[in-house]
Amino acid sequence: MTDTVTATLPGPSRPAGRSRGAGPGERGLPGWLRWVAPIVVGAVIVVVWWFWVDVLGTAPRMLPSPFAILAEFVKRWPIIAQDMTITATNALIGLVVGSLLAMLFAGLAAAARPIDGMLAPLVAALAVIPIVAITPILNTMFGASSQFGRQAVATIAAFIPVFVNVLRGLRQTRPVHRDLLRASAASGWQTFRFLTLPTALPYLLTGLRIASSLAVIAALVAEYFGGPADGIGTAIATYAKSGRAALAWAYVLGGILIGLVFYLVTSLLERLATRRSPA
Amino acid sequence: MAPRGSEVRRKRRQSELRGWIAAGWGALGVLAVLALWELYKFVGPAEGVVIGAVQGQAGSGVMILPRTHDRAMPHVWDMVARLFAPTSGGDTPPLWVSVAGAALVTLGIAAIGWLIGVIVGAALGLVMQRWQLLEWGLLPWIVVSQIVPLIAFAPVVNAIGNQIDRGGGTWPQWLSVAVIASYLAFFPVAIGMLRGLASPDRIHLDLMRSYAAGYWPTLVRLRLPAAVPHLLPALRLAAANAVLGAVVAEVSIGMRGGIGRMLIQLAGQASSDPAAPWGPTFGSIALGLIAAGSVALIGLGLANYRRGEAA
Amino acid sequence: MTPDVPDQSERADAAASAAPAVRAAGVSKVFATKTGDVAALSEMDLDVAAGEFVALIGPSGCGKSTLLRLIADLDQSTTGTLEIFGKPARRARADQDYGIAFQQAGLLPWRTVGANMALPLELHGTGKAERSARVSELAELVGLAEFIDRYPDQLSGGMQQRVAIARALAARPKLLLMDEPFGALDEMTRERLQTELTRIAAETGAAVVFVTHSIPEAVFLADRVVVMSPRPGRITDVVDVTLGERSEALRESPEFFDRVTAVREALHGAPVARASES
Amino acid sequence: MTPDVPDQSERADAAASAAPAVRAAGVSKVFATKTGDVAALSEMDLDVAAGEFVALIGPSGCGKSTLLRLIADLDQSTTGTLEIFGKPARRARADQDYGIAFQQAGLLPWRTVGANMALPLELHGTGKAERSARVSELAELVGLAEFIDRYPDQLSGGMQQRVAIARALAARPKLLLMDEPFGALDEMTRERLQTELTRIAAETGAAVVFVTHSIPEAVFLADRVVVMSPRPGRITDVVDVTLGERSEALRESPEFFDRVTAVREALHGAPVARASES
Amino acid sequence: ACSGSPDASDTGGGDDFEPITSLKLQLQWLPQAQFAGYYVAQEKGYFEEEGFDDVEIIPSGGDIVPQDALVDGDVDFAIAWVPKVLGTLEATGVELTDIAQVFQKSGTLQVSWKGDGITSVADFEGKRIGSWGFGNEWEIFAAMAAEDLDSTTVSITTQDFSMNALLDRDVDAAQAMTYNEWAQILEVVNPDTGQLYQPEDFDVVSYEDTEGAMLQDAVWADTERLKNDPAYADAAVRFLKAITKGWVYARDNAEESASIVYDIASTAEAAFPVGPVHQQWMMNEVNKLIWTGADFGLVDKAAWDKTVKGALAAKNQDDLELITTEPADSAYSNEYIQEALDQLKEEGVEVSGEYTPIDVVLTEGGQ
Ligand SMILES: Nc1ncnc2c1ncn2[C@@H]1O[C@H](COP(=O)(O)OP(=O)(O)OP(=O)(O)O)[C@@H](O)[C@H]1O
Ligand SMILES: Nc1ncnc2c1ncn2[C@@H]1O[C@H](COP(=O)(O)OP(=O)(O)OP(=O)(O)O)[C@@H](O)[C@H]1O
Ligand SMILES: Cc1ncc(C[n+]2csc(CCO)c2C)c(N)n1
Ligand SMILES: [Mg+2]
Ligand SMILES: [Mg+2]
Repeated sequence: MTDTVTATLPGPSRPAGRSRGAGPGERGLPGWLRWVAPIVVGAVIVVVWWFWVDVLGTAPRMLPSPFAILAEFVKRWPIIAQDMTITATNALIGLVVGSLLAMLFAGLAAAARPIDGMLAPLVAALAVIPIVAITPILNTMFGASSQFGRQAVATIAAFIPVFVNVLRGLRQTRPVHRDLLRASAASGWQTFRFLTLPTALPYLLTGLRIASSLAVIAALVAEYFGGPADGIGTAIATYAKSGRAALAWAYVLGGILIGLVFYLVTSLLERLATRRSPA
Repeated sequence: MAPRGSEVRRKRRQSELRGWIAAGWGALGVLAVLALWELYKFVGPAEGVVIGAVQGQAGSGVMILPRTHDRAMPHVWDMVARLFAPTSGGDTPPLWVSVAGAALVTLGIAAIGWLIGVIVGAALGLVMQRWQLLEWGLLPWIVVSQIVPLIAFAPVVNAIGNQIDRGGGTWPQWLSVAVIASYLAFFPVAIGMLRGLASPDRIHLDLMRSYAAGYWPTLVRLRLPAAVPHLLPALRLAAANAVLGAVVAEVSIGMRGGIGRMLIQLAGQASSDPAAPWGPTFGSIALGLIAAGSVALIGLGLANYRRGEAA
Repeated sequence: MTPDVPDQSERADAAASAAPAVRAAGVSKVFATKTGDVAALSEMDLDVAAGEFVALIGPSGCGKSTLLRLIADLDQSTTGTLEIFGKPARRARADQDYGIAFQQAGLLPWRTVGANMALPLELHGTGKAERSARVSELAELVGLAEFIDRYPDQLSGGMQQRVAIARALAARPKLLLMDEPFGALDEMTRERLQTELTRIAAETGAAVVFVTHSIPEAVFLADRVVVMSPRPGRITDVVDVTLGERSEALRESPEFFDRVTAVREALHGAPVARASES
Repeated sequence: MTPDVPDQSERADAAASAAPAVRAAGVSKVFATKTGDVAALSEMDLDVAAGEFVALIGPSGCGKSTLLRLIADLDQSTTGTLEIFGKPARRARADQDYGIAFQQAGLLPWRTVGANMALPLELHGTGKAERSARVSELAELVGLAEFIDRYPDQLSGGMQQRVAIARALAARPKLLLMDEPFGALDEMTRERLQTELTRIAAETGAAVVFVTHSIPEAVFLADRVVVMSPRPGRITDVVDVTLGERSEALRESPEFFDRVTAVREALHGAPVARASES
Repeated sequence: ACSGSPDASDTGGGDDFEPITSLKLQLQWLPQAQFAGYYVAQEKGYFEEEGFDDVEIIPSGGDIVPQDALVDGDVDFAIAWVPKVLGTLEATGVELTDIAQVFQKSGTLQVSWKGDGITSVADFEGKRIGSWGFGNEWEIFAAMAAEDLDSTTVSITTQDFSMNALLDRDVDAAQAMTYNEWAQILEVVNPDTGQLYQPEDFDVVSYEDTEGAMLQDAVWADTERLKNDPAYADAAVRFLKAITKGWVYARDNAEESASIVYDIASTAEAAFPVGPVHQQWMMNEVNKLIWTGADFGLVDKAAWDKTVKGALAAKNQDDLELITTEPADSAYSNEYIQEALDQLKEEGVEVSGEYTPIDVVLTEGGQ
């Protein structure tokens, strides 16, 4: 169960599978298509969406036209930005704390099999707790008027992929490297610093990348189930339920933007770190 | 060569033993958490520890240690005892029976959601691997799709379902839940399929080409088998995601009968009956573990396709 | 793809036994890469007679693998014509005129030894009964009869390599293409497989194009050793070996060392600009 | 760990130059595995004099690597005593008396060529200035002066192997342990590195224990070729080479072929039961 | 043509339309005694008596908004709070009509600990106030706006489904419905006394006593359909007749009605409600909100105007308003309920009156 999260996106050690996997006749695609293709697909999505909502008019009312959303987003930017700050902060705190905890526990698990064995079912369980269930519990334990519950939910969400990946990364040191350090009479700490840590780094960053958008989603969804009446999630719920679909979706857009920023930043870090990972 | 039969048997016994040891440590881990819970509940302050609180300002300060009173942290034995008390007073069935029933309902829906997710995800993975242009065009949006909060569009799916239902088609509410669950489930499958199909070594692709094997024979005999090690974890993650998605969807669109609905229903009595909400909470965790675990069983049947993994 | 002899397959087939196994005329290959064009092969001419055993040797990066891949139609040449038994390479591939083996055995880990050997037959619709008969035959040939139901990870490197050779032979090709198939083996195993390969080649009467880095290996195996220059690959020398029957004793004979020295000198005579980089 | 000479390091250090580089007496190694014990080495006796170049050759699995790992204190022997310059192996490791290079270069991919070479020095607290001076020296020695700031993935296999050798030399060990360091290279590169290695060994005056599968390589490099039997490893023969100065011409000389033949025969004299399996 | 003309529904079978026999009613929350009248009508066969052979009562919870379900045509009638619907009407431009105002009074309380000094809306300033959000917060803002209080000084905490936020003092004053959350607090054991908390332990601000009071549970219908579809208008009257009978029965048989709802809700499908005693309390309190002496279900113009005024004045934490213009006249109509009441009176049903509260002794957990 625990290794599943890593499947979400390519692990660090694998070189891009594409160049080798390309089917015949697919090799010669010009590079600019890499950028143009997603833009075209995005445009198609928007046009279909717009056509469905504004032209056919058969879309459900809670799905407004993309242009209405955009207009609302621009118009209400000041309050959206305010709520984005709150949710983004919660997600960031969750991401940082969750990752630190995950690194700590993964370190312990890597150091001692028994700890690994003891943590395995707990991590597996943590990975399948619905936010609906955990948020009220955390709010009661830590106070419903602080952002703590949301931050804790984001922490849990971020913890899982980072833990799984770091634990895996800590186990990836290659025998030849371990022998090398031992032959150089390196101390335990030196081995950790010179070998174990750098080996695990790309895995950590893969975990971070997966964790980043999960933390945002978790922080946002947690707002649905209690806590201070602020943030993206609260606003989405409030306005979706009062018939202001466009405003609600403008907030959704805000949430997507936070998630994208988190994802892109961590992807960039990951790319930097995987450049020199062991082949 | 040593007699193979005994070797195999010994190996099996060994792995069984290792399984038991792992299970033992796991049980110890769970027990440790329960013990810690009770220990902290015993020594910790009822109102928790707050730093930086401003007098007379509710909710100020940062709580660094949680509250330990019974509403925040019920005793483990109270939670267990509550499972055997009537769900809702009177002669309603014991809580655990209701939880199990609700969990089964959700499991069934999640299974359908998983299936939809697997089909859609596998299809996306296939076409993205086949045509690079599609990968470039679709993959970023597939990633973005997962950043859209489920609860934002769950009502949209529900409304579309109702539209269809009214328009003469049949669209039961659980189908909306399944579709929403599949939204979380398809993602790992699409990615796993894409990576998996692209994972064969160059040498194997060359080999198939040297046999003048076209796309389909190559797919069936090489790419799909080679994708198995990528697909299995993806399918397991998809199962866990399908359950999480189904629970949230049930809550969001107000479907009755499942564990999601039970979660919010019993959360309503968290003040006066604090042990009650833990029943469906444990139920939903068990549900996720069962879902992921049963998919892991598929892996046993495909053991031959994972021979490459060890190497 | 060669432009000439486009679709005269019947005639070509009839002429196959007469035609050379491989005829490369003025074959060049240029790879377009991000950092510019790489000329891998330049104006290669090579004929391999039916049943002949030719070894290709040359410094790393000189285009040996490239040439083999062109023959196998795994890549297209930039210029020149390439004929396999008188047909275009593409057609030869479709007709399964050749079998190929690479440096790594490249077995499919999820298939048993037998199923791996049978793969080419399976892909071409050979019936089940016929397949299993052929597999027994092949397994016998490479000395793995007891291992048919094992999986590749239960075999040693040498055994895996033998499975790969059996697989290359499965469709009874008249041409075997081998790209450093023994590169990953230890010397002793390697020598054994070399002896086996000469036996098999003789038995089946197939022509062989064999890429290697090892001079003794080339000399031991081949009727002719083709020595190539560094990039862009060109043939600089052809050493005729003609040592008669391959036996263990041969490896210690003075004629053997003579040929080894001849190939060494042919190799070093070529400018070693490229090798100094690797 | 050897039980005798437990803590007489000062005396041992003083005697180091006099003591043989390696002295193995009655060394055995049994691996306890899930499926039973595996005797990898049995009652090995071997002396390597200071400055001597010894090649170890033998069929796969005969315990060559195991012996090297015992010498390097990467594993503990089951019985027997092992002394490096008169000290226990463990102490020799702590004192960095040897440098080691493996079949794979084993460079740390996140470190530049220079940083990889400097790793042993860094681990033992050598100052920055001294480190960089030594790195320049080493890079010069292995012909990679221009590549100090590159990363391993930007180097060819041969260049990486040279970095690994430089790293093994970094702490100026009097003993070099090399486990098939050229196994993955092509023949031409391999020959070049062989020539370089003999030069470097001569320049630094280090003793070398060199594991290889290639008979010509063993003969070309070593003063003595130690031939081992299949598992459990035992020394079956020692071929003295003493061919004088290593040059390219040597490789084509009759004496060279003589020694090659001698080693071949010594190897094949050993029962080949194990090899037939691989 | 007849635009809900009273005569059309006389016999349940006019000449120019086929009478509707199957209906869907959307509730705004989980099955509980708050909706007793509808369940009683179903249980006692009142719907059949009015010519419906299939009435489906659909509970809500989660993100399903009753007025949206009604607009989308998923259901025929919906129970929803007036201010929430007014917001939707203005935001989306659709038309819905309040055809029966079931609850005549607001049941919302703001509960605080005795001694904290929050005894009136004026005391909210600078405090942390709990609300469920999602439209339940408008009475707070309306009440404050009416007293010219600065609502931006109030920080709102979204309450979850329990009352823990108050019990743990995470909020200074928590929102509670007289019939539900208020009872939940009183079903909790006070650790200091070992007894249940008592009403004296708390200060309670009842919005009914403030200018912020807004109309709550009402039956909403599709305005367009009422106008253009005589069958629908006819069904509306018959439907109102049935539920009036249901509520009348609940008034006269509170305990039995509570247990009817409890039994219906106590199935796995409906997902269990809070225990039987809690339902009795709820039944009792809900009856108090319905039976104010006036006829059942008539929209009181004054109360309506007060609601509209509050909705116009209130601004939320994002400084957005609920509505900016008066709702259309079609937003409520007494025409249908009046017709239903008239017919019922003819049939001898007592459709007005006071409610005599029963005695409910709360137990721990309401079980
Ligand atoms: N797909 C490719 N794209 C670009 N350059 C290539 C490609 N394949 C081969 N080359 C280049 O063509 C040249 C010849 O490569 P080839 O693999 O044929 O050499 P080789 O003789 O087989 O070398 P080795 O002995 O190392 O296997 C090399 O310089 C190589 O870098
Ligand atoms: N850690 C280990 N556990 C169990 N058996 C081992 C271990 N290491 C080596 N062996 C066994 O000991 C024997 C000697 O191994 P070793 O690696 O020393 O052989 P080698 O001579 O280096 O072979 P090669 O030429 O293939 O490298 C082999 O049979 C091997 O299977
Ligand atoms: C998500 C959510 N919405 C509303 C309520 C509060 N609530 C429960 S019953 C009731 C009366 C109206 O039906 C109200 C307002 C809640 N606790 N959670
Ligand atoms: Mg090659
Ligand atoms: Mg070895």
